[in-house]
Amino acid sequence: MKGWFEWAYRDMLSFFPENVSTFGAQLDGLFSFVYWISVLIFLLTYFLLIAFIIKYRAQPNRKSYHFHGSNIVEFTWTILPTFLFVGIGLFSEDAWTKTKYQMKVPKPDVEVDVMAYQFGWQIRYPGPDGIFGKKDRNQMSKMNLFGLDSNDVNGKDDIIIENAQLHLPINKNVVVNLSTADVLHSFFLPNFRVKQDALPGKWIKVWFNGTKAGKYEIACAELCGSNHYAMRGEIFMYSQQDYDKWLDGKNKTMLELQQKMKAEQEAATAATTSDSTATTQGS
Amino acid sequence: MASTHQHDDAHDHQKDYIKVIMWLLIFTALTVAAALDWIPASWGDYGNKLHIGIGLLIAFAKAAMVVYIFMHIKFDQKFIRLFIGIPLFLFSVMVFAFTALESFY
Amino acid sequence: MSGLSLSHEPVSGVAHGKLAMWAFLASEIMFFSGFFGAFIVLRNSNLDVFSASAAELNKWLALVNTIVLIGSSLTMALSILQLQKGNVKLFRLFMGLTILCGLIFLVVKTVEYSGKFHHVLDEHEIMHLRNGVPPNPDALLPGINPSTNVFFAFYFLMTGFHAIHVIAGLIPMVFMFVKSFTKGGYNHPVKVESLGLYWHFVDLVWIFLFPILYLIFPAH
Amino acid sequence: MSATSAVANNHHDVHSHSHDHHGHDHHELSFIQKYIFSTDHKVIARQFMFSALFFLFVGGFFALLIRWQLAYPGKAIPIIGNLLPATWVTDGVVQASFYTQLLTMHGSVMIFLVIIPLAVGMFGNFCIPLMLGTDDMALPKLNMFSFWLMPPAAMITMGGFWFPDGMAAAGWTSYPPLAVINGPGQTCWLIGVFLIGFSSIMGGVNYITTILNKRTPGMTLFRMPLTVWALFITAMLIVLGTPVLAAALSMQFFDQFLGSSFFIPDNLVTTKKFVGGGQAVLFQHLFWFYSHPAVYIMILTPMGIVSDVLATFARKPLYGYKAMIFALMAIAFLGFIVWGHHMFQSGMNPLLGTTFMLSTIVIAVPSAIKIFNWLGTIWRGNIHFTAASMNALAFIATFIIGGLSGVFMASAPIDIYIHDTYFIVAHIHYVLFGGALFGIFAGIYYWFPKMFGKMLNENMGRKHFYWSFIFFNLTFFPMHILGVGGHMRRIYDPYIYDFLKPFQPMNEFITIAAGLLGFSQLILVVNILWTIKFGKKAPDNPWNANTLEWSAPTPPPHGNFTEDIRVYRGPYEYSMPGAKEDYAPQTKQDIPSEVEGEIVDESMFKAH
Repeated sequence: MKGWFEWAYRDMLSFFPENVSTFGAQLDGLFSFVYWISVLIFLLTYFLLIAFIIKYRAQPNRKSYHFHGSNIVEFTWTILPTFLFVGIGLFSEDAWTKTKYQMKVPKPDVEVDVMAYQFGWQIRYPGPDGIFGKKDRNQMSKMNLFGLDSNDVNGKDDIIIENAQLHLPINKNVVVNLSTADVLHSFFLPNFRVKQDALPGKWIKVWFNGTKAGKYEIACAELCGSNHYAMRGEIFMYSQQDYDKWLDGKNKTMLELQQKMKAEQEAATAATTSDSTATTQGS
Repeated sequence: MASTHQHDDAHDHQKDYIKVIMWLLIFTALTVAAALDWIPASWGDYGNKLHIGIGLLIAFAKAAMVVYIFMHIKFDQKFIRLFIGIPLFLFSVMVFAFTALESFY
Repeated sequence: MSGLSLSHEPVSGVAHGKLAMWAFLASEIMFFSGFFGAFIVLRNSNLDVFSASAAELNKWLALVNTIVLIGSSLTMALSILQLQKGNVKLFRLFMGLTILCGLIFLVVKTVEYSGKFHHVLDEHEIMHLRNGVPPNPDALLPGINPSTNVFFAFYFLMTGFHAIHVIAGLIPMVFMFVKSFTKGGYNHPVKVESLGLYWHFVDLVWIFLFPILYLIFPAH
Repeated sequence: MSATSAVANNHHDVHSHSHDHHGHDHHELSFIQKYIFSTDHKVIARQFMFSALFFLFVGGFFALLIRWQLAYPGKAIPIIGNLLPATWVTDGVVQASFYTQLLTMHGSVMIFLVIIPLAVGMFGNFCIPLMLGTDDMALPKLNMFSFWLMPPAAMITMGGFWFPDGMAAAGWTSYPPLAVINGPGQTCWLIGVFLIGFSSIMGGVNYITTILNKRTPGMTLFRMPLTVWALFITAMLIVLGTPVLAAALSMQFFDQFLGSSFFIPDNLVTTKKFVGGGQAVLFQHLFWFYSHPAVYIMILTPMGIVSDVLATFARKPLYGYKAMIFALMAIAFLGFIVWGHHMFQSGMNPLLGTTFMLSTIVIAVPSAIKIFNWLGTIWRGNIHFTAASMNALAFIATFIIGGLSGVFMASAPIDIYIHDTYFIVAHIHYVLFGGALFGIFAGIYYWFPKMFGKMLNENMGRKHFYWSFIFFNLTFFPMHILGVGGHMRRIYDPYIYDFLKPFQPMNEFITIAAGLLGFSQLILVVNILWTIKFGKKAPDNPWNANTLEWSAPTPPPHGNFTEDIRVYRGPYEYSMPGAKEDYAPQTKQDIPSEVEGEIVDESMFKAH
């Protein structure tokens, strides 16, 4: 009960989650711009509506004014909203181009791949060598959602994070290559004012630039099945040093893992070669 | 009631129909002939485009004849043309937007 | 009719049935527009598969069907003309021919379809038609079927809906044809005219299906 | 006389027509022919009304289950919780899979089985022949089929009920690939909606033919009431838009049932295997090519109704009659080229985003024109408050809010954030519930006396209005705020997200308001049933309105009119100066003037 009316005296714009991206302020500004225009139109029309309802309520001796309307008036209230609304459209254009046009995506400081699936997100970093391995759609499977090409050495050290935790530095242009392995999902970062549907078979570039360190949330905004609601991910924004520290740690583990695997593999190959030589001799 | 005038020039219609069917058959022959392997492979993509162009052009010509004569658009009230015109317009809008869908990725 | 005349003569000068048919045809144009629009989009993104698949189709059977359908359009138009003149015998003749053409069309279509269903893809075809993906063993239909690739999906979708339209047109035709043998005869020129419009439209759709499915892909 | 137009109804000499199989002679008809498989447009209108009101409660029930889950996730549904089948609920708590079915069916039922049948089926059937002064639709049998396709279609739409996987669960938009990999419930949904679409098209074809062909002498196109104009334009939208949906549904049916890949790209990691080569966005394009015009299919008729109701109760000519018609046409035309604004975030070419943003934002203009004209209509009027006129005024009030919130999502960059949030939910409910449904209520209160021959209880009508209006706003206005807070649509449990946790009390508030909103609709049902049984008999023209239906007897018999009618003027000639009465029925040639012998200037009557 207590929480119910808390919102009643709060300005609607104050409900936005905290904005932590560079273009977020522009989008919020656009929202509040349209919001105040709407409030203005709302007040005007409601004032007229209520005033007319009160003033012209039925009275026994009054006769309505027999009037069919005037072309000049019609013309005026066609032209004025046209200018207003087209103005809003043109005014919005800049933010749209900036955020969504693929050719205007800035040069990435950090680039990650995000693959959505039922029901979660996988995130891929290029690993110690800093190069993403090639992707091959034909190799996609439940175990290999990204479809990493098994023949590409650059892909061997790619770091894949399966618990939907995205770690990124602040004040850097981040480009997320977004796709999905199965149905449609929508990559929604409320605090960054980012939303983009992931399309199967297509890689879409999503970019943002975070301004504040902290932990934020990733949500899915497109119905994708019964557990749609549970596609919660987390995004950790670090300062550059902290990010480097995190990344180094990850890369180091990856290298160790690779060395271990290499060693194991060598041992295995050694074993098989000795085996095969043995069989050759036997035959 | 619907067609008092049509009784009068029924003979003309019959003539029209025969003419149209001849043209339809000729165009059918043409479009099949055009689909044979006569464009040199060296024309590459242009050859393909030419191919499609001819095919669709003939199809539209045939369709126009059917609509005009068989479906009596030529003889009926003018407003009936809207029943074909508006859908065609919407179709072109659709195709325009759909093809733009591809041009980007 | 004595008394009221509330059931007015058509204000627009076009009989109710015919006008309604035109409105319905506008709707039909949009229906096939959806298919054609999708066809254009997916053709552009799957050009190789479309070329390879179109080569599998039998364009000569389709040519026969084209001629049959065009012919049926003529006989339909003539039968309308005859009924308007009041010549029931010739109406019956031409209507019978139209039905015959419609049936021939369906028979040829059946031959074509069953040829597809009996066609088992070999290695080479799997490579070219399905990009190397093995055919789906769970497919509802055998042989070449809508799940073979996008082209065949369109082929079965468009020709299938066209065939349904042919069947839907044949039913009232047979009714009229049979009715014309009864004592009262058949004398509803507007109904026949409306049905004629529909039949020409069916022909029209085929006129477009024939080139885009069978012809305009290079054979090599 | 053409065969199809041979609906010869002679009201006076009843027995001479009993062999005419086209006629529907009410004295000779059995009960089934008269009330069930009737070709009489008025009976069909009533059938549409009752079936749609029934489904209104089905859809409303789904909505309340959704609301309960959002307000109290993990708590058992009170009273009915344990009665529901175990595939739906566990220990009285809605399951996540059932939740997606609920939201899908809520949307589908409300749109396809409630609003469209009410706005188009019911009012189209009832108003068009009566307002044009004719006896019935141009093709009465087709009309009957268009209704009788609905019940089986409705059952098939919800047919997934009988399958273990449950009903369709991909949202009312049914986006592939999710919809394609779903179970048989989705297949049923596709077939059902296809049939509903077919029924709509048959209705639309009939309306177009009737309006073009069956206007009584003197009824020119620009003397038709706005309701008929709106229905005319709606019919065109149906005829041109619905088939595209049908095409999209057929293609999805192929994907679903025959394993084709129209909308499935290569190498999808799912249990169902596809060859691929399709495009998922293609379906969205085809779908919204219909479904955006569908929004106008749902709202245009209520707009027309509101215009008629306001003019009648303000006793004043409609302000800018022709401007209103052109605005309707503009909305319909623009409606066909704005569909992309549903897809700004879908991954389609952002260049198209710019184009669609501009066309979408322009569509606000004709809507604004309509609002201003309604305000102009009540300006210097003499507004009588009845349940009908209050609902019409409420329509304007809510449509203003719904229209303004539409501008937010029309602007593509703003839509980035609010897309697929509760802001959208708030918007569509302001337009479709606050807009369409209040307009429909206005129409029901306005025409009920003519439909059933009884006056609805005004007191109950007002109570229904007040409660609906208050709880409607309490339910849906806070959803704007939820949307601004980032609350996604269609989520089963919002509170696993930290940023949505604070919104739990608001969701609770909305749920309680929604429950009360649902219960206030019972007043309408009680009112209708009570009136049919005990209501006061209605006079022929209870509101002193001008349009033709009020010149017919109440309730209109078969064939509608007892005498030949002619139309002499436009539909909105109220309060003419010099005239004795403040209304001038379209059928009356001479209007008695106040002063004996004064000649009323004929040019005054002509709608400008």
